Amino acid sequence: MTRLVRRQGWVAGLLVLFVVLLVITRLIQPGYGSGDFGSLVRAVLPYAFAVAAQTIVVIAGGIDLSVGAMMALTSVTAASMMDGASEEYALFVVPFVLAMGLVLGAVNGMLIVVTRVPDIVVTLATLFVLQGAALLVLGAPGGAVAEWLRATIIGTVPIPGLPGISAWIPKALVLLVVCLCIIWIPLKRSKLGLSIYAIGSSELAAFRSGVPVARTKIIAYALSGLFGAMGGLALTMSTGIGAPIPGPYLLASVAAVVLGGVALGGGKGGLLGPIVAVFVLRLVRTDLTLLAIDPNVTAIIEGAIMVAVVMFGAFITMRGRQ
Amino acid sequence: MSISAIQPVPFGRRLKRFMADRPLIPLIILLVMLVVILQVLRPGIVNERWLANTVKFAIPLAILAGCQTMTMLTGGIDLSVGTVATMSAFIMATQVVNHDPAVAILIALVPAVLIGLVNGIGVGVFRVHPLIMTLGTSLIGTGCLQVYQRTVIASGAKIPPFLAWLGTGLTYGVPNALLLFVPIAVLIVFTLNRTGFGRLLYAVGDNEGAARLSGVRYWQVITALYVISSVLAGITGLLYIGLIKAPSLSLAEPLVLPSVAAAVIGGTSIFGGRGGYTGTIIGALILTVLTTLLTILQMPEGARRILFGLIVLFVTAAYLRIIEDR
Amino acid sequence: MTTNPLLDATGVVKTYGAVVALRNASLSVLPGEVHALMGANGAGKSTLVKILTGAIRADAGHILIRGEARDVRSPADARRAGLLPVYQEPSLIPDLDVASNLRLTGTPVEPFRAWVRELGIPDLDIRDIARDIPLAVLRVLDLARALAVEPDVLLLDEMTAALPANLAEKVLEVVRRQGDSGRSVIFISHRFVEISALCDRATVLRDGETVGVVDIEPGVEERIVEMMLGARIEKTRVTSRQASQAASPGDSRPRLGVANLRVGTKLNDVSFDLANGEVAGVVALEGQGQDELFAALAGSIRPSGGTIEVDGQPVRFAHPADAIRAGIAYVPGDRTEALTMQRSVRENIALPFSAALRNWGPINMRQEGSRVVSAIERLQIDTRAQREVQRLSGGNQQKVTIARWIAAEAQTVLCFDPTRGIDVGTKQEIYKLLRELADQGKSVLFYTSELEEVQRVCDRVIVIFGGRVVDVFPVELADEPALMRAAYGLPRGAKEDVGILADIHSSPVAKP
Amino acid sequence: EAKYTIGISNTVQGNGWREEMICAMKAQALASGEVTKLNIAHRNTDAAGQLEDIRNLISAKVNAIVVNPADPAGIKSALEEATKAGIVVVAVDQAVTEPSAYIISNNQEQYAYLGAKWLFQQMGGKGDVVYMRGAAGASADSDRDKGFKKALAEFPDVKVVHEVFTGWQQDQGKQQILDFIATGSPFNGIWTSGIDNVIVDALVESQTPLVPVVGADNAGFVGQLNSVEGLVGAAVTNPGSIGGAGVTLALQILNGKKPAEQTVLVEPQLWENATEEGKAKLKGAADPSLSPEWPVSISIPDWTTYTKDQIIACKGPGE
Ligand SMILES: Nc1ncnc2c1ncn2[C@@H]1O[C@H](COP(=O)(O)OP(=O)(O)OP(=O)(O)O)[C@@H](O)[C@H]1O
Ligand SMILES: Nc1ncnc2c1ncn2[C@@H]1O[C@H](COP(=O)(O)OP(=O)(O)OP(=O)(O)O)[C@@H](O)[C@H]1O
Ligand SMILES: [Mg+2]
Ligand SMILES: [Mg+2]
Repeated sequence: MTRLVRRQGWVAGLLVLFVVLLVITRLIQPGYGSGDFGSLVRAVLPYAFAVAAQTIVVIAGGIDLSVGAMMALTSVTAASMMDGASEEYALFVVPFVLAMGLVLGAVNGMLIVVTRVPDIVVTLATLFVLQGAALLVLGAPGGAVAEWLRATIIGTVPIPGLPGISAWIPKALVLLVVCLCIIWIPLKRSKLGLSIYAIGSSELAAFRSGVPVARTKIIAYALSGLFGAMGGLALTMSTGIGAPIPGPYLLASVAAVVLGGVALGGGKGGLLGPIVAVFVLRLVRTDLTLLAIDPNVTAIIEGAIMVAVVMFGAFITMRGRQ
Repeated sequence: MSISAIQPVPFGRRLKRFMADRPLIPLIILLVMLVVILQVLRPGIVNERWLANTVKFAIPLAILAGCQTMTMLTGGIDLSVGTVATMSAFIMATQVVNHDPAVAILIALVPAVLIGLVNGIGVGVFRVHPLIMTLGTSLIGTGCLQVYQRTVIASGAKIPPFLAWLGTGLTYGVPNALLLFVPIAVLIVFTLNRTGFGRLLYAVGDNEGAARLSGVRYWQVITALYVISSVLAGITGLLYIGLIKAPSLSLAEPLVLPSVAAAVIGGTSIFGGRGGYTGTIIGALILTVLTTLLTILQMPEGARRILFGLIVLFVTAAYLRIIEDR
Repeated sequence: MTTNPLLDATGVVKTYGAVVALRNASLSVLPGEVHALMGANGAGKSTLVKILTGAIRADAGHILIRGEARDVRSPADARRAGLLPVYQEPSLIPDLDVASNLRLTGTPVEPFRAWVRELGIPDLDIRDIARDIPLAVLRVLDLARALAVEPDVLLLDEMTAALPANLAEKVLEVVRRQGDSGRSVIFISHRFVEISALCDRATVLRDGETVGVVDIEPGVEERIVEMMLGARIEKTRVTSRQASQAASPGDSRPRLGVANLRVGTKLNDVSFDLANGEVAGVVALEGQGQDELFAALAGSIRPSGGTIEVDGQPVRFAHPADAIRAGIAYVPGDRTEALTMQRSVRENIALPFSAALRNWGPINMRQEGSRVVSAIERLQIDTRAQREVQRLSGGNQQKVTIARWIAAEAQTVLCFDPTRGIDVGTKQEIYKLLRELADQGKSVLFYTSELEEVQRVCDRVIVIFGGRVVDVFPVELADEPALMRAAYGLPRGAKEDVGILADIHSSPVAKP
Repeated sequence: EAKYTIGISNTVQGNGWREEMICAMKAQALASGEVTKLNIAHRNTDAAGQLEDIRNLISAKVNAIVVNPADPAGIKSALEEATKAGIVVVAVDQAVTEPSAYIISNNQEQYAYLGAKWLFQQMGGKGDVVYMRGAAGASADSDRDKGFKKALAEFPDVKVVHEVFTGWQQDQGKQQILDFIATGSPFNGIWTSGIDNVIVDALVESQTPLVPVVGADNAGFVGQLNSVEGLVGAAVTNPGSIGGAGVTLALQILNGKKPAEQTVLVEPQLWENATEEGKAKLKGAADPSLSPEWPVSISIPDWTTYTKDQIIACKGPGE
């Protein structure tokens, strides 16, 4: 029970931190408004999907070093397929790329299960493989994106009669919430979701409880691949191109997972925490830019915040235990 | 089915068991196989000069992989080694302009000790996950290095001839870097197998609670470990700058992921409690030879990376298959 | 008897590298019987259970379920075939709450709750996370979870070993009723009382081979012991404790003085002394604060009040290292807490040698080797699989946890149920060992869940109930019924019969 | 009369060239006297991350944004938003596709063409060349590849015997060239995408006969061209000070002085040590006090007004 309270407390704490940061942002830049919030959400989008991809495998007791490369590959695939194609063609491209992420993720999982090589090495290897594949698809940044796809993350959702509120609901946020919930909520409710937590908590006990460990692990990686593909699409949607070199999503995703209260090692935590953590980290970045802090110092500040928050969490946990 | 007492064990199984008890042998075989492939693809490449080059480049990787091996034994990881190595190299190269080389080296190792100490306290006392802790300190370190860099733009940089000799020189065709590496390797192997500290690394990584009940103070072990790891990384940086002779702000960063891979290929478990340094050294050699192999192969860069990934996976999988006695 | 066996395994072989866990095991279980599987530590009982339930695969052998050859490849398969195990180690997922654990295995909740209540745990909250639940309760939950799906064959691997007497009793009751209602149970235990109270037949394993199947009838124990131990029989003749061995209470200053010790809400005001050369028993039902008492004395947790004195000097332990420096060693009840499973037997035993900062340097391998070897010999640890402790059988693992402190020559040993899951032969050795330690002037605090052990080993018995010391018996008075009553918090001399043991053993001793 | 705030966005951190670019921006902003504050977003990231940075700069209400684009097309939408918000946008180093943005850039294609052509001429128009590229998938690399291929097409007898990506990393470049030397394959020239001084080191250390080497105007390499016995080579300028020029252009536009063209290309120069004239140029350019990774061309005539001390101090207005 206390454990439950503690975990939800962490997420609540992050939410409070986020709100405090929003207030601080308003203080730094009084004009910070709904449009800027929209920018924030769009910046969050690829990170959020990367983090979702990482969260699910971390809960399952693994780690996925190939998220960034997966995003790069799916992004260049989408961008090069849509390059010069008609607007309608994108209707086919999106599910194709999502399926590709799902399959490649499943391959990750299968390799782990079949070779029995630790997750970190298998996904390190697939990091190179996916990156190589991305370079074969597009040797340099390029490609294009369908206009309508691009429009899905630009602007806000109109709510009739409430223009004030609607300005604060960017389409990108709706897209993010829908994409995450559509997978996460049924999963969390299902036995499969439980199995994912189970194999992360103790593979032996899960096996002995009759959980099909191999299958569950493959599915967890497949879902991670799916989220990765969403992240890749998000990249293409926001930049309008595909870039074969992965951005800084891998380390960011691991950091946000831990900040979000998911234990590296598996079995604990949820998706909400890491997602809020991503918002917090992006907003910190915004504040540092708004404050015009020396760019070299920002690296120090970001590192220090990461360490400090996790240390603080550890400190609370220790206090709680005594 | 009826069972006669004990059947003679077939040769294949005996061989497997033999290798399982000596995990180094299959690793060495894998290494030799890669070298043979290289020789077949480019006849004549495997010569004295190539060997020396390979060893030169494998050594810094092997030392950093030593840091990973030791931290991984405790269930940790040290992602700050790249930053620490870069820092000590860069600081040494810029300080040596105004100071005696010995002094410059000492100055350069100060941040290494500090980062190791912070890592150790964070992991050992505050129980921050090592991945996050070392990632955080490496970010902080990189930031500090960049700030520092601006203060020394005007002073230029220099590589002391001694380090260049150590990094690049050969004596009778043998890389001088071995003068540094052999003692370090012997020390690490000895520490892991024959000292109390080494025992504790394994114990803490295997079952921290059991170690505690036996009177082991976790934070002491971990703090000492991360300081040692950082100092080793700092020394690697000094050696590496002697090899590359071009101080940059990202000098050793590209070595971080390979150092983890080398330790894992060498049979160290990232979950702690299992592994050793000799395997890691071979792992580092395997990765270095693999890099050469891929450089030599003429193919698109994308295909090259795909191949690299596949080979790493294959090597690790094959190795695990062989040493697993099941 | 012409009924077909429900489960019939023959010629089962399993090797782990050089170690042969099962050489030629067979087991045949009839419908409606409670079948004991017996054997010394490392005989291969657990391995057989794991094979029968698909947790590991055999190298060879035939398994028939209801006369049909079935390929049981995983515990899930076994479950479908009606075979349900309760393994030697708890199988609940540590980070999930009990309810989720039930959902995961598709166990119906209501029957589960009913079984849990029946098994003597009235106040279980199924929202509790498994990790936070004490070991004994976890074992019971494991059992209840198995019972709730009404399996044809229930396989219980040392189910009662980690249980205090009150819970063990309930388990026995339930298991016996399983047999009565036509289901079969395979029951592994090292406790003869339980076997004779419960089982119809017994299959005896020795060194991975089935050496006999016997009907359980009065007096069969001797035969089973003979079969189990084979050549080892000579060594295991029990020397019951004699009065002459009692500690000389001449030494005035106690080795360990505990006064008004309190830990949270679990332990209230415990005071007692432990003399030099004394073995003091601690008897308590599950969860009466004995865990906290031992943990506090071992420096694992900090007491919230009271004092601890060692050799007359007040001490405060902030870390187990402090207790060890004061000569106090702790052998926890759960061996997985005490062992580094992937390391060798030698490293496990030698672990305390390197713990202190000043011992971090080079190890004197010869000296260490001889100390370790003598401890191994003293406890007769089966070292065939010594490269990794996790490959030892449960009982041998348990021995390693004790051997460590023999090698470290601790002055005071706190043993928390050290004979849990140890075969009769070894048990005798442990008793002897504890006595020897006492004779060498060392002090032992000995919690046991097996009341009959008390009289064999202890000089004095401290009974704890509800976090308080309710009675201190001289050993002469500490027969099982008396202890049982005291453990339930009843005053000395109360007349009610308590529990199943009192029923079975209608011996004159049990009913004065 | 300082009155402007200028935002800067850059996506590669810890690389000598980029650091020099940032310092040039700061120095120029200070020297111009028209800038109150610089707002610098400088980190390792991709186009999506740069979108975020640019939008943050828009939120910070800067007057102009000088950006070294991670990708020409990828940041179009944010640049458009910036222009809409009345912010002057100047891209340096690389072009961008956003039509409203001004561009002042080093001509990367020309950079490669110039060096490669000189190299092939040195090789006598025939032989084997080692082609050491930058980072696979980077747009600057693919621009340079175009220039290199253009030169190659003019010399049909020159063959690329070995093509690798250094990832613009010194250690990789060095190991790669040493590996190649070890194969014993003959080669007559090396073209590098800026990882140059380690290549010369490798040739010297392995006692391989020196061949012509083309690199960038990094301080280390320029020093080698002056001092290494028997080394023939050329440095092609790729000034990091283009950043300073970007600031100048932005200020000109803010002050209402728009350039005639949207795009201003700074043409690279080639300094070789094969001729006396070239040697003199190299001698004049050499600057041993600079970090070997820094380009020696620390200023661009007509575009930058700061002094060497100012750029080395690396201080912007208000610091
Ligand atoms: N990205 C998101 N945006 C908005 N809401 C979300 C998002 N992710 C999750 N949620 C909501 O938050 C709820 C809790 O999320 P999550 O599953 O992360 O929590 P949890 O702590 O694991 O769950 P539990 O309550 O079982 O402990 C979900 O049911 C869902 O409704
Ligand atoms: N994974 C393993 N690797 C190697 N040997 C093993 C492994 N598991 C079990 N063994 C060996 O198999 C033998 C039988 O072990 P098992 O656990 O079945 O004994 P047991 O009869 O259950 O003993 P106990 O009563 O002590 O629990 C032991 O000698 C043990 O060392
Ligand atoms: Mg057993
Ligand atoms: Mg027992």
